[in-house]
Amino acid sequence: MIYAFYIFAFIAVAAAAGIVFARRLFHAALFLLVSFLGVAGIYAVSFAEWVAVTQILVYAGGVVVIIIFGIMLTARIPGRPTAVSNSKWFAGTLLALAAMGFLITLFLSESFGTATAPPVEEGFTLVNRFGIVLMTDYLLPFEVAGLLLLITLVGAAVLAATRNNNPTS
Amino acid sequence: MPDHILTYLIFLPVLAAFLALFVPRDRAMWFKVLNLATCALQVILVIMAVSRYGRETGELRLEERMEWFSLNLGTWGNLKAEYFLGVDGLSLPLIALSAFVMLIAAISSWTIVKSVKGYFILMLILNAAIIGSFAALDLLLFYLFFEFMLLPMFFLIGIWGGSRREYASIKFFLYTLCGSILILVAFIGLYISGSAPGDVATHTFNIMHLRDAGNYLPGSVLDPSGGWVIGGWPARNWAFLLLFVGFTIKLPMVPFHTWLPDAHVEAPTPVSVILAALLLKIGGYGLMRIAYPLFPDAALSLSWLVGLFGVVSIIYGALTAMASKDLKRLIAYSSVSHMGFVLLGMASATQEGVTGAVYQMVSHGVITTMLFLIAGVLYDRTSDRMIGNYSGLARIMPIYFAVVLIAFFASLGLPGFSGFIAEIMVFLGAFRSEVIHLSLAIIATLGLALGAAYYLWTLQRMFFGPLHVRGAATAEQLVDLGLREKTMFLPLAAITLILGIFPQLLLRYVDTFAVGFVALLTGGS
Amino acid sequence: MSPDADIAYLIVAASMIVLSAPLVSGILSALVPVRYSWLVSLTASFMLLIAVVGAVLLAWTAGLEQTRHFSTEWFTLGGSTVSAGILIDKYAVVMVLVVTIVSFLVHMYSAGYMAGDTSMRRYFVMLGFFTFTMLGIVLSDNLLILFMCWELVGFSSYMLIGHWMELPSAAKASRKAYIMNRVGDLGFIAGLMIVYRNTGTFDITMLAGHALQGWETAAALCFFLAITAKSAQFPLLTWLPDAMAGPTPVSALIHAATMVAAGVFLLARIHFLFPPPALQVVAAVGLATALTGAAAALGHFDIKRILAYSTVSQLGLMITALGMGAKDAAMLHLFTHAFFKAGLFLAAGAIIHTLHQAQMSTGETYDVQDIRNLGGLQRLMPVTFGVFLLCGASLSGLPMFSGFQSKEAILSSILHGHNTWGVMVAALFILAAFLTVVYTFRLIWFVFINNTSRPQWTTVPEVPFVMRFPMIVLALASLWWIVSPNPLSFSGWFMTGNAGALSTLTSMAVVLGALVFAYLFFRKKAAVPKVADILTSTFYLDTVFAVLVIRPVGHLSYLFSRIDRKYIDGILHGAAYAQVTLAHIVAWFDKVIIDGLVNLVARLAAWTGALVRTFQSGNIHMYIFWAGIGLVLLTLFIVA
Amino acid sequence: MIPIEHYLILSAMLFSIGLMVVVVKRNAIAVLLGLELMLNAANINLVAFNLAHPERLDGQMFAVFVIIVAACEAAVGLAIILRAYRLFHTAVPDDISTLKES
Amino acid sequence: MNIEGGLPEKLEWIRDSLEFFGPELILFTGIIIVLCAGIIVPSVRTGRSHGVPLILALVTTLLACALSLADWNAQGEATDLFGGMVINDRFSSWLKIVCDLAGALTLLLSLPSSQERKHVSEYAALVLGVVLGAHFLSMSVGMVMIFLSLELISISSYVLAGYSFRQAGAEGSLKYFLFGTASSAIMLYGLSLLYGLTGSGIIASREFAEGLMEHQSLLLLVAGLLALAGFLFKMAALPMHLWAPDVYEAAPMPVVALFSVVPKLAGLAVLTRFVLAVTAYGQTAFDWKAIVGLIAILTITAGNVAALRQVNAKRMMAWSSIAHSGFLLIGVGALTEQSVQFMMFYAAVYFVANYVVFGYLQYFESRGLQTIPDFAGTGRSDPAAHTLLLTGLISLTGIPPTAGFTAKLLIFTGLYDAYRTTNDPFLLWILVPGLLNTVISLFYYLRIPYYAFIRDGQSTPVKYLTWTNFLGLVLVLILLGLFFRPDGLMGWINKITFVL
Repeated sequence: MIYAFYIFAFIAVAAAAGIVFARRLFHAALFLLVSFLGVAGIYAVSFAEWVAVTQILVYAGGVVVIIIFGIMLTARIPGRPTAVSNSKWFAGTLLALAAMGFLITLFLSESFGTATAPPVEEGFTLVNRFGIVLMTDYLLPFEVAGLLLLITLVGAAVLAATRNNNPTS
Repeated sequence: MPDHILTYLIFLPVLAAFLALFVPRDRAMWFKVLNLATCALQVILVIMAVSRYGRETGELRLEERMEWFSLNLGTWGNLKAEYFLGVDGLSLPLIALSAFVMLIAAISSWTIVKSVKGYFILMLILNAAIIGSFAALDLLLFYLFFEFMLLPMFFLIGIWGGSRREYASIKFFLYTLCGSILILVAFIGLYISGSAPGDVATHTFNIMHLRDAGNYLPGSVLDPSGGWVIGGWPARNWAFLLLFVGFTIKLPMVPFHTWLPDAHVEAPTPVSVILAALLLKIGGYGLMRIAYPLFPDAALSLSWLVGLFGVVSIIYGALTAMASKDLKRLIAYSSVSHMGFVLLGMASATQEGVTGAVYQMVSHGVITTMLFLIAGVLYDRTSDRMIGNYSGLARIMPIYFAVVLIAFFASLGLPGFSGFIAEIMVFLGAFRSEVIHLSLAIIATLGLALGAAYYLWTLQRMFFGPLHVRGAATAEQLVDLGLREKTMFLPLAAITLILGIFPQLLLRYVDTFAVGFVALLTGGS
Repeated sequence: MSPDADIAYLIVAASMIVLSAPLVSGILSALVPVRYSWLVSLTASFMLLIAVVGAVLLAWTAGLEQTRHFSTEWFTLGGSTVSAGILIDKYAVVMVLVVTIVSFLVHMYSAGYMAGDTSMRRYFVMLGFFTFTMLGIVLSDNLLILFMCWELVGFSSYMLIGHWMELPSAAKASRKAYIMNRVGDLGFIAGLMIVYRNTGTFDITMLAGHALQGWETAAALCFFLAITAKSAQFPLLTWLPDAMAGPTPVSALIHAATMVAAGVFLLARIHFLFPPPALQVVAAVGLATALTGAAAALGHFDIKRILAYSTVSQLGLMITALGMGAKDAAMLHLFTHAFFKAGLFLAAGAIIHTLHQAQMSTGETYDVQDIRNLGGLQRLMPVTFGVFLLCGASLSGLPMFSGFQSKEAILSSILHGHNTWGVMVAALFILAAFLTVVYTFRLIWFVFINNTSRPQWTTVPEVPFVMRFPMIVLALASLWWIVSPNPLSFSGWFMTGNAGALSTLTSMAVVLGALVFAYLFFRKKAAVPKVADILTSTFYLDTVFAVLVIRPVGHLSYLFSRIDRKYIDGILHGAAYAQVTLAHIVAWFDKVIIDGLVNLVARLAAWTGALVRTFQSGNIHMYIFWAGIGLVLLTLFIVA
Repeated sequence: MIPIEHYLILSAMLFSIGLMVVVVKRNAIAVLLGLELMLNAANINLVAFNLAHPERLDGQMFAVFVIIVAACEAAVGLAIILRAYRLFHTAVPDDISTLKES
Repeated sequence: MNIEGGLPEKLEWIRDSLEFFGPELILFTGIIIVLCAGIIVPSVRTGRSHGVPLILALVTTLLACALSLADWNAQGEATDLFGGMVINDRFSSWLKIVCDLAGALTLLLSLPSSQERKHVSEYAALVLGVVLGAHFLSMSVGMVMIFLSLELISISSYVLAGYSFRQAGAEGSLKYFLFGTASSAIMLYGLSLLYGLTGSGIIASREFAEGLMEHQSLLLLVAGLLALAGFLFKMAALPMHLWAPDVYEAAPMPVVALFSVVPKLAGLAVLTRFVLAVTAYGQTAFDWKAIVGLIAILTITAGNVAALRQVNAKRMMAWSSIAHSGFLLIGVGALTEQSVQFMMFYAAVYFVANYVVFGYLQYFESRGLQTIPDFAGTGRSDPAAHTLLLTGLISLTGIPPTAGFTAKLLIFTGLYDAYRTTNDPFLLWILVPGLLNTVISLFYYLRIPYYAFIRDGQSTPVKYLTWTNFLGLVLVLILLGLFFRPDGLMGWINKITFVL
């Protein structure tokens, strides 16, 4: 199980790195998918099954698919390479390394509690508990999330629906 | 209208401006007449005020006082601002001067043609602001009027000005706004550490309350007994310095004076008249009304600085005037030189000096009005003010020459004119003062010789010698003064002459003020 | 009421008449419409006549014995009040008489001299105004008012010197005069301030009581600076010769008789303020002036300039006398000098006037003021000649003339002390007197006797009566009787005392010797053939004189005039140039540095703005990048 | 159990990589990928910390909501990118910079 | 732990909490109604009666405002709802009122230009969405709520930014989206770290504070800064301000007005709560006030100096709004009760003045004046509008006789007072440049009047009695009134007792 964690972690990071070095956008999206799955695995091994499932459903099933649609739509125009070119290597790596080094040193300097499995009463699974909390303590965020989805729907609809007869105007 | 005479003085122009809003913009004459009528009415009101004031008193008269607003600052008391007007021996002459000069400016504005409506509305607002800032006795009220002068002035210079008007207006605005910000800082400090007599919780803007040291919260920033020390210097000194710089920018004092020549040169004649005759006075007035009485200790300990800058302004202004080729610029620099006397007199902290300073403010107000009108007369004729372009004008414009003679010699302090009395009193004060060094006074006397030098040189170049006119102008344009111009000059000349021969007319009011002022200073130390 | 009281009323009334009449005359002249400007001369002269009457009344009522003081409150300063009033003593009375009479005569003379001048009204306005202010100096009891009038006479002299504005020389001269006087006035102000600082009052009568602890010499020298400027003493004397650019009657009134004497008068009035060291300075300056003036007078050829220099040297003599403490003698000389010098100027004016007329008729141009162009006028203008002769005699101090008496008075009171300083001064004084005689003789010789007569001068007329009358009056007034009945003694109505026979004889001898020498010398110089042979007999004498005296004197005079022209003026001009350049430097500083700072601030703000805006590349990646960098930097800043 | 620091290091790596992607990639969609990575990193943190404080499920809850929000953002973001693409015929923001300091 | 045990009372407080949600429910239903109106009423779709959704939304915002006002008066002290996820106190109510009014004014401004705009009902819904998000954000103390409501605002804003369906609009919304998502990811990371350090998802809770006490480490600082980044992004303050100019330039004018007020104030609210939380009752090792002060002064300076040279009026106003968020942050930097109250006053005044300016900018934009040089000489022909605009700009500068002066005076007074109490020289260092910035700001604020009045240019006279002038006059009168009698409003604000 411990090894599983590291394996998944390796997969996630490697896939993420793959995104950086991917030549074609489509491959990058696939790398993202892999990375997501790896992360989901990590959730699974750390007592967050529900999150893992959501991750797989929403991310792998939703987001990545949307993204791939997007790639298709933007790639479909003839005469344009779908290859994604990189720029500002220096700035990017600089920022990334700075952030990583900074964070990791800080993390190592700090002591967090030890990881323990969340307690579960008999007759309940973690998911039951999850559901109850979601419907009581997190009722308001739940509703707001619904509202957010509505707004997103409206916004996406507006953006998608407008056909611009005269682009420059 | 028993006691609201000051309110009427201030709000009459506002009312007039409001009326002017509804006059169609093409009725130029209506605006001129409206403005003129307003100013005339104000002069009458001022005369009434003077008669009400009586002569024997030293303290405030014609007070009007009501609460403006009071903000609750939570745990930390509340902030009280008042609508508090009143005049004493300092502000009464200045208010009278303002009304009078405004009248003259109204006459001189007759030649304005460009978008008359806006011009006169701005003039009326400016009028109200000036008189208000002379009458206000509440710091916030004063600051309101003080700031209220900026924008009308900015537009008056910027819209109706000369060729480089944009630069001039921006520069004017920059300087004065910086000054007012500095003043604002000091005001915040004042009302934070001051309180109304009786209840500590009320933070007041009332100048009269902030005068006496008893009303400061113990241990507050500007507490006279044991205030704070910032950067190894008492906070009160800093505050005084802020006020000093803020007001001397307005005065103007070297080295904060460079807005003045540009603003003057570019502004139209009536505006530069108001600028020189009244706005500069607000700097001196602010020092005498706020900076000195509220910080007597700091003022005394820094008076060497004030005196030094005064003397520097006197000499520097005179020298620069000598070098300037534009008549109006020369006059502007002469103002710098003359306002230096105000500083010197103030710094001397003696009866004579303070009296002289106030006297100088009034007399400079009248004389500089003449000077700028003179420059305006020439500019109206030929739109060319270069001294070098004229010679021998005395032959073809004798009345103008007479007026110029009077104005110039009055300005260089010839006895018999008000300027002489003022300057001699300043010197008396400077020589017998204990707080500033004698050498300052002695150096300052050189200013007189320099003044004579540049005025006489100008006379010799422009009016003596054989007649010829260079540049764009032609001799045919140079007709002598008309009736309107004579009516402008006559009262001005008469007033400087009268004030020069019978100083008691003005001293009656100033003297009592100066007594109180000196007592406050020396008592405060 | 007591007789003393109504005497007082009379005195005040008289002095009011004296003061107001000239002012009224000035105002009247201003009010007269342009078309009737000829009226001006009548009204002005009439008002001045009234003034003379008032002056006589004043002298009669007040007398010379006691000093009277009337004052009223002028304005109040805090507790103290500044008073204004009149102080009448012997000197005041004398000065009032001199001023009114000479002024009246000059007014009258001007009626003829200025006839047809376009700006005659301004002229008479200023003349009246001048007289008024001059009387103000004389009568005021109070240093402040005295100073005011002091400056005002400067103003009117400025206006009158520059009366002919078209002439650049006049404009320059007037400005120079005013500014030099202004420089002196600084001294006056400083003195005033010192006095006020230490005594708290301006009242002359009260000043006598107070002591200026430690400040006496300073105050005295400050006042003396003012006196130096006003009375054209060394080194501030060069404005006076230039002031001759003004109309001649003005020179007579202002620059000979009255205004320049104001310094002497002031010195006499506040003599008590002068401690001994200051007085020695005064005497030294006076002597220097007297010699310089006399020598310069020898070197010049412009008639008015010569007279001006002689005025300078005479004033120097008065100042010397005051420096030696001889107040009465100095005032006496002032009194006599006023008349004969005014007479000389008026006569010179007559000549100039006439010859100008002649030039207009014949249309030829030569400098009528250059004595080398003149000569042989005694036949053509006998009256003028006579006046010139009498006044000249009085100037050079011949016996039987007032000048002799006053100079003798001075000499005797100088020698009174019997100390070496006195003797030294006396010697130089005598030298000056000697030179005076020489240049006076030279002047008269060149102008009238020495015959380079031009043919067309047969037509030259004598001046009209209105001009002749004042000249004659002044000529008579330069005779002995106005001082005392005894032609050889100065002790009369004004001052008493008698000179030692020694001094009388010396002065007589000096004067006569000088006369003889001058005659011999100029006779030869004038190269009149029929006297040449008489000269040959005294040839060696001539050469000896020439070698021993004339050349040195000539060189000296040349040198002195050079010094006047070049160095002293040069210094002044240099100062002026320096001032102007300094002014330009200051202006530059103004434009560059101070504005520069302001613009610098503005530019700084603009620059920062540009810096901030460079992040706005419009490139979203860079936005995010910069945001991240910003956060990191912020963290580092806070941690550090 | 796995020490929490390891989760954190993992999340730090993902976060930095995401940041790098955001800065480096020129294509907007690629940038979107990077953003998603960053969100994931945050999620890993949340879940991990929930292990440290197990008595309540705040972390996991938070993570779920983050996922939802991420989906929303992806949707709207893609819509926006497609609009821009339609108007500019490119999905590369660097080529779309008409708005900048004049 | 026992799950059913807690259940009944949880349901209890959920029911209680709902009655405090009047405004939000109103807004929510408003969104639905507006959308339905857009779908059902055919004339709206065809664009003939385009005004209808806007009017509906306007009514909704006004109702919400009225309700917020009602429970302002109702509740004296703070009550935490939904298990402490959100807090309803006068602080939040005040901001809600302001945001509702801002939304109403925005819809009002969009009325005249609505006919050339497509999807009006969605537009109204999105505006309401922003307002609703501001409502939530101003109340929320739970991290989840903070994140969600922030995203609610963001997503609505992304779409609104592109609502002028042009290239610029698309680019603006793209940039806004990318930048916003990045910053929210950063914030999320920070929040997650904070959660990890304290073990509590609610910043107002006691264990959050205790958790902070335990970990006073550098990591806490970093986490706090990362979280702060998100709020600063909403406020458009340094260093997260870079999106603002481009987006403002791209978005339609009413939307810009909305952006310049509503998200700013909401972000300000949550930032204030956050700073108060992380200072942990003043026992923290890090001087968060100083940090905020530093950010404030940097923001003010950057905004002002960058605005100096702008040519496009909108862009200039964008920088000015950046500067103003700095001024607002000063109130947080001082962080005394008065200073927060003064901040609220400032917010109200800033809101009014800003709407005056943007209203007129839209008015002039409709007359084809885009860049500042375009304004040359228009003041002569249209003095009324320009005078009102000038008053608004002066109020933004902070010169008498406008409420802007009073607001600045109060803000600086608060700072000065904080300096007096906590003798912290840093506050003085904020004070001085803050004041100097006022001078700088004058320059660009006066540029439009300067061009309009002083520069010469050709222009055609227009009539005074316009709808815009009326609106502007009302707002300007409010500004003047707030200068001459601030005590009414201030006394009202004084009722805000600010606690977590």
